[in-house]
Amino acid sequence: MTGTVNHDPRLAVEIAGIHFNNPVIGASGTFGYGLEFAELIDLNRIGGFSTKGLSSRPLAGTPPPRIVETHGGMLNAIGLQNIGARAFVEEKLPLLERYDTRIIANVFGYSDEDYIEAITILNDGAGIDAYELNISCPNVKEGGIVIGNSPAAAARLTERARRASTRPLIVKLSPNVTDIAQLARAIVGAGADSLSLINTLVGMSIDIYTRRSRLNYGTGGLSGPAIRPIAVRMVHEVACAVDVPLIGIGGIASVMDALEFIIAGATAIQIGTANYYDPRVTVKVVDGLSEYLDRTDSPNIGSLTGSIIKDQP
Amino acid sequence: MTGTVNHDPRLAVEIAGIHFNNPVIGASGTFGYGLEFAELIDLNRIGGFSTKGLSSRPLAGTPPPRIVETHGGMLNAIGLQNIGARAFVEEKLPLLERYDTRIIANVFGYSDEDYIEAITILNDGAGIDAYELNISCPNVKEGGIVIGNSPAAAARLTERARRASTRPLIVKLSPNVTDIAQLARAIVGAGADSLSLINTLVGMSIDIYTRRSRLNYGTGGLSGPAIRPIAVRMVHEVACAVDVPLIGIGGIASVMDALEFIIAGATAIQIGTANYYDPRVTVKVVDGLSEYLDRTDSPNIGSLTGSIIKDQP
Amino acid sequence: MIETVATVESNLEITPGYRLLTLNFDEEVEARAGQFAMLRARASFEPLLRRALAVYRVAGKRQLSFLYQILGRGTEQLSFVERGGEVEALVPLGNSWPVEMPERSSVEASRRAIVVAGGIGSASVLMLCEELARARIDTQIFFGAASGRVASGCGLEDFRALGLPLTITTDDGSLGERGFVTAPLERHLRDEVSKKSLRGADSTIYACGPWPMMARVNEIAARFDARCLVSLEAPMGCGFGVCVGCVVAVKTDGPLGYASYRRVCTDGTIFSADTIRWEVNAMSH
Amino acid sequence: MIETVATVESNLEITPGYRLLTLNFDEEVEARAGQFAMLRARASFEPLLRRALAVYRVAGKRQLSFLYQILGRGTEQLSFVERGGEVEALVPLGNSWPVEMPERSSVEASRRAIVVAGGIGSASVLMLCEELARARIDTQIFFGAASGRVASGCGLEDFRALGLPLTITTDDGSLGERGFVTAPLERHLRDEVSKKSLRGADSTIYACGPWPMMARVNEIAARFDARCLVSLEAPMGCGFGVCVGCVVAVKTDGPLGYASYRRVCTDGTIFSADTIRWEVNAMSH
Ligand SMILES: Cc1cc2nc3c(=O)[nH]c(=O)nc-3n(C[C@H](O)[C@H](O)[C@H](O)COP(=O)(O)OP(=O)(O)OC[C@H]3O[C@@H](n4cnc5c(N)ncnc54)[C@H](O)[C@@H]3O)c2cc1C
Ligand SMILES: Cc1cc2nc3c(=O)[nH]c(=O)nc-3n(C[C@H](O)[C@H](O)[C@H](O)COP(=O)(O)OP(=O)(O)OC[C@H]3O[C@@H](n4cnc5c(N)ncnc54)[C@H](O)[C@@H]3O)c2cc1C
Ligand SMILES: Cc1cc2nc3c(=O)[nH]c(=O)nc-3n(C[C@H](O)[C@H](O)[C@H](O)COP(=O)(O)O)c2cc1C
Ligand SMILES: Cc1cc2nc3c(=O)[nH]c(=O)nc-3n(C[C@H](O)[C@H](O)[C@H](O)COP(=O)(O)O)c2cc1C
Ligand code: FES
Ligand code: FES
Repeated sequence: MTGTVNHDPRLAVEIAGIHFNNPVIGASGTFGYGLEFAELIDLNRIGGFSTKGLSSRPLAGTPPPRIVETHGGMLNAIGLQNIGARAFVEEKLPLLERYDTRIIANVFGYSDEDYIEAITILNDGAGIDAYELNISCPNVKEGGIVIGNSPAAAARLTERARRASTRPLIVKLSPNVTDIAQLARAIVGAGADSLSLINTLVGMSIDIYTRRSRLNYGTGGLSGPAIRPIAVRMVHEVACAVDVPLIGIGGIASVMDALEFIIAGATAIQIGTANYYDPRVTVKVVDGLSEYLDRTDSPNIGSLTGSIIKDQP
Repeated sequence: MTGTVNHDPRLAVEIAGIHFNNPVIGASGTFGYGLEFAELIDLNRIGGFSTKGLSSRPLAGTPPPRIVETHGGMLNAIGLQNIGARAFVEEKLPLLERYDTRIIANVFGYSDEDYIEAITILNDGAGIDAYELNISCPNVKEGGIVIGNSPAAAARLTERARRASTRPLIVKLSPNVTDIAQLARAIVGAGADSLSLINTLVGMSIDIYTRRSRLNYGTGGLSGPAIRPIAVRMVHEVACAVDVPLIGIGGIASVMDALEFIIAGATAIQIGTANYYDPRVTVKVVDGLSEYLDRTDSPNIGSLTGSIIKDQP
Repeated sequence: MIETVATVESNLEITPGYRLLTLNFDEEVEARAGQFAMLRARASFEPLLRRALAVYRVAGKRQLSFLYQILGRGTEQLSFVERGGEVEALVPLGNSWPVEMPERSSVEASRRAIVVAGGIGSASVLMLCEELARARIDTQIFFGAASGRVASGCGLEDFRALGLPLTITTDDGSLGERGFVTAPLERHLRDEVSKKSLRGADSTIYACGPWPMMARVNEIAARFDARCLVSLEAPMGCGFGVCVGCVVAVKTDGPLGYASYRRVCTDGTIFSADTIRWEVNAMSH
Repeated sequence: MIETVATVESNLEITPGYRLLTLNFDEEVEARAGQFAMLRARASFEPLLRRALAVYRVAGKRQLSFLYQILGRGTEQLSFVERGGEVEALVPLGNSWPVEMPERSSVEASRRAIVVAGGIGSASVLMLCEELARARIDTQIFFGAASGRVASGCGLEDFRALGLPLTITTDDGSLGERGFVTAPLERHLRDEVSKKSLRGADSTIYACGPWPMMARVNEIAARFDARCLVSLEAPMGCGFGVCVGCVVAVKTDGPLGYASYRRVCTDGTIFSADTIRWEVNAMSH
């Protein structure tokens, strides 16, 4: 399949030793298991994608309604419905084999053990390039605290996942914290090879006639262009705090948006919600990056990472 | 002036012993010193307004550019330009005397002492109904940490301000924290009469051609409809955590938006950014609230506060 | 499924608040009765998500029409697009209404179809009715709307033009029988079953409308042992199966597990009514 | 200042990317040369903030025209509004160009005006030129644009129709002199001063255009000791003085303090060029 795509070599990036043809990655939960997009785009043209969050066992998810649109974004409370790590390895991976694109298995659980179990299952899967730990789930064992909001709990989980994993480990940061740089340092200190950020911000929307939340679950995760300025700021903060490659996420819907993250310090970017309303956005951004390099006479995309000019402290 | 306005008695609310003709308040930094709106709306028709943040001494603010629009919102880094507490007392308050609307003096500083000094000056001012502490400024003395992001620092400041103040004290919460309920409990424990929330979320926007932040200051505060779901969620969380009346803020641009906050647990609401692009939005919301009470046969606005129905935990 | 920018042939107001949008595609589109599209006015920045609209009519290999009600931000933005304007489209999506040929071998009881349309749910069944008519299946249409004006907006004239037996109800009694469309449906089934000693099972009920209507149709169908198919609505993030936002709760044998929810967009929109857990409503309104 | 919903009389493309919007108001509006309005297409949800446009022409007590360039989201949304459509408007805003009568008592040196328009900055000075002409002030217009096409978009024909001396420059040389508009301005001042032994101080320069152009005009004016007024641009949150987002840095005697910044919308948009700290640019582009 590779033969059919002429990759722009200036767009290639490396994260934790993995080669990506370009820095454009489909975000977890918005790109299904990749195959859903095969009819819409040439999967060989994007850098990679992150799977829907995989747990050790299949999960039903929360009752509907699960999504509600807001200004510039949407709230979701999918409840992490997924086919389970085993089914992904057995049913999806074989079908993905023929694509030359990086596959990131997004992993989550409700306890450290859950995560380790899912990783252990996924270690068997051929063709997975890296793991991305979604640490924004409430930990049932610790009374519902969100692992990703506590540097100590996140570092502990990172360390255990690092040991269990046979593949590079990306940890995905929760933005619902006071100090994301501190969280990032703790997680990198615990052995993460890369960080991706941001996950969704916790939000709520109320139907003023029923006086109920518009989501069955109550709260949901806010995504889309509305959160982009927060995400860009956080990527910039984390880039100043740690030395591992970053994957920028949050409201990217165009090549200009993607470049904001790269200039702020990201090596690659993920596109989430925009895939829903512009299903070919990923390849449009890939093309747009090449054009930007032409227009600005930049040697390659890597030269832009963290290239922000600061006049002020 | 009161005689000319027929207030809907069902909209009256009380916060810390202060009577508001209705729960619609202009938010600090978006309503100037109130007088700027006198040509646009009848100031007697709104519940009140919160002044631009007042400091002990006049401040120049940051160099331009200071604002940039984002999807569903805007970033600002005004740097708290203001005429100073003394000038407000001497030049603005006398002009505001003739309006029957509540005046909340929004106060800030770069150290606890700064705040106390500003409050002491404002204590002399006739016609101020309450203070609103903006605790989202970096504390220069404590190495730039934001007071409002630390429950301990915020509680300490609240206690000192409480003692210095001759008027009811509203503390305005920063949303840039992991646990807003914990912050709220600490501040209420320290003596706050009411909480208002949320202030802006820290964000950033980069010009991909100059590779500089679009704001001279670097980062800015995100406001507008984009942040509403986050604000509604936080108001709901804080309403579950403390017993003082809450003032809901964040992206309110219509009566439906205002009602979301009230149903989530707010006694009153503040409208910020929407004043810029819809200068008469405050009075439109006042009218809309009366209509909603009619349509839903609700006895008064107070009956809606915190009336959210929860099926899920 | 094609993802393209379609050009507006026309966007006509039928009655206030109801419009017929006709789009020209640069490729051939094969849409079957009951399928839908995800649409968004191209030049608009808000709302972000495309909106699901049933294919109302196929006017040629490259032309489709959509009948829609202006409800909120998305449909309002669509209503502003004029002839020559552009609409982002993903189409065709979802499964389609199954139409079986009557069993001509059986002399006594030829199969019959009952189509129940509630409000703008009508948009999903016009092509179905045409197909049933073409297949010469004995078809009864029950058409309910809030008022006579809304009925027109929901395409009543197009349904009348089919020449099939048509029973109209309106909530306010301004046209046809006053009340819900489920009342004459129930009467009809009762009469049929008693008078002609037909079994309910000889009828297939096709229903599309508001959730409470469809839940009630399901109850009636169950009572008369009639086969019942419903086209469901749900808030849709993507329309092509990736967001898993549009699910409905379905009956499963085992405990609640992965199979407890199905996606309306790709597993439906058409489901056998008896598989749905009607008490778990997919819509928040 | 009125806050109202205006109705679109017309919204005509002058050249691609440039349009003339004419609005009808339900109240009388008194707008002076150099004032502006904050406008937003009514039915659009994005962008949120209104956009500042100079009043280009007053066509009657209740009718104003605006000449604008389609630059980003806001002006694009405006460009979609058609005749009969609605535009939210706050108008008139800001101060206005001061026009003094020539001192006829002085025989030797009557006061003269020089108007410098760069790009769409022209929109702010057409009414000024009309006023200067009406007041029979000796007026020279320097009109710069990127190209001949852009010059048309920026209203060149309207300026030509005034019958005042007009020097045109284009960046690409497709019309008039090639280069920046500041080159002939400088030449003119030099010639005037040398040939007629006039002092620069006898001239008032009125300038509106891109920031670098105005900074350069200020330098030239200073060199020839001419009075110079500029109409500034800044990203505007509100347009009526409350957001304090539109400030420019101004010179103050004391240390940097409260008086270091002034609001373009209410303290300006017209400032004496020598009071501006040009090195602190208000725009990020
Ligand atoms: C498969 C499918 C086919 C459809 N076909 C048609 C059709 O042919 N003609 C037609 O007029 N409508 C159809 N609908 C409904 C249409 O999608 C909604 O009316 C539209 O999404 C509302 O968007 P809005 O922006 O105008 O309203 P919003 O601002 O999104 O919402 C306004 C109100 O509508 C509710 N709403 C939101 N999403 C939906 C939804 N998907 N369905 C129903 N209500 C919703 C909201 O809760 C709110 O109360 C269909 C829906 C589905 C899922
Ligand atoms: C007092 C005043 C009067 C004006 N009069 C006119 C006029 O008569 N005709 C006309 O065409 N334009 C005029 N402008 C400029 C006009 O306001 C901007 O072109 C417009 O705001 C850009 O909005 P947008 O959404 O199209 O672009 P955006 O998407 O907001 O921005 C596109 C680009 O324009 C830049 N930009 C943003 N805001 C402004 C701004 N206020 N001024 C200049 N560039 C900006 C951005 O940095 C970006 O590079 C005036 C501006 C001011 C302040
Ligand atoms: C419907 C939906 C489901 C998601 N599911 C997951 C998930 O399973 N695991 C995960 O790490 N992130 C998940 N996310 C978060 C996205 O990967 C991404 O971090 C977030 O949406 C912000 O990016 P965006 O604004 O581009 O969407 C989900 C997002 C959405 C909208
Ligand atoms: C330009 C601007 C200036 C502001 N200045 C202040 C301020 O001085 N003090 C303060 O407490 N909040 C300030 N705020 C925050 C608002 O009062 C409000 O909390 C925030 O904007 C969220 O509400 P909104 O989305 O309705 O604007 C400012 C907001 C903006 C947009
Ligand atoms: S709408 Fe996204 S899965 Fe159905
Ligand atoms: S634009 Fe808001 S103060 Fe000038």
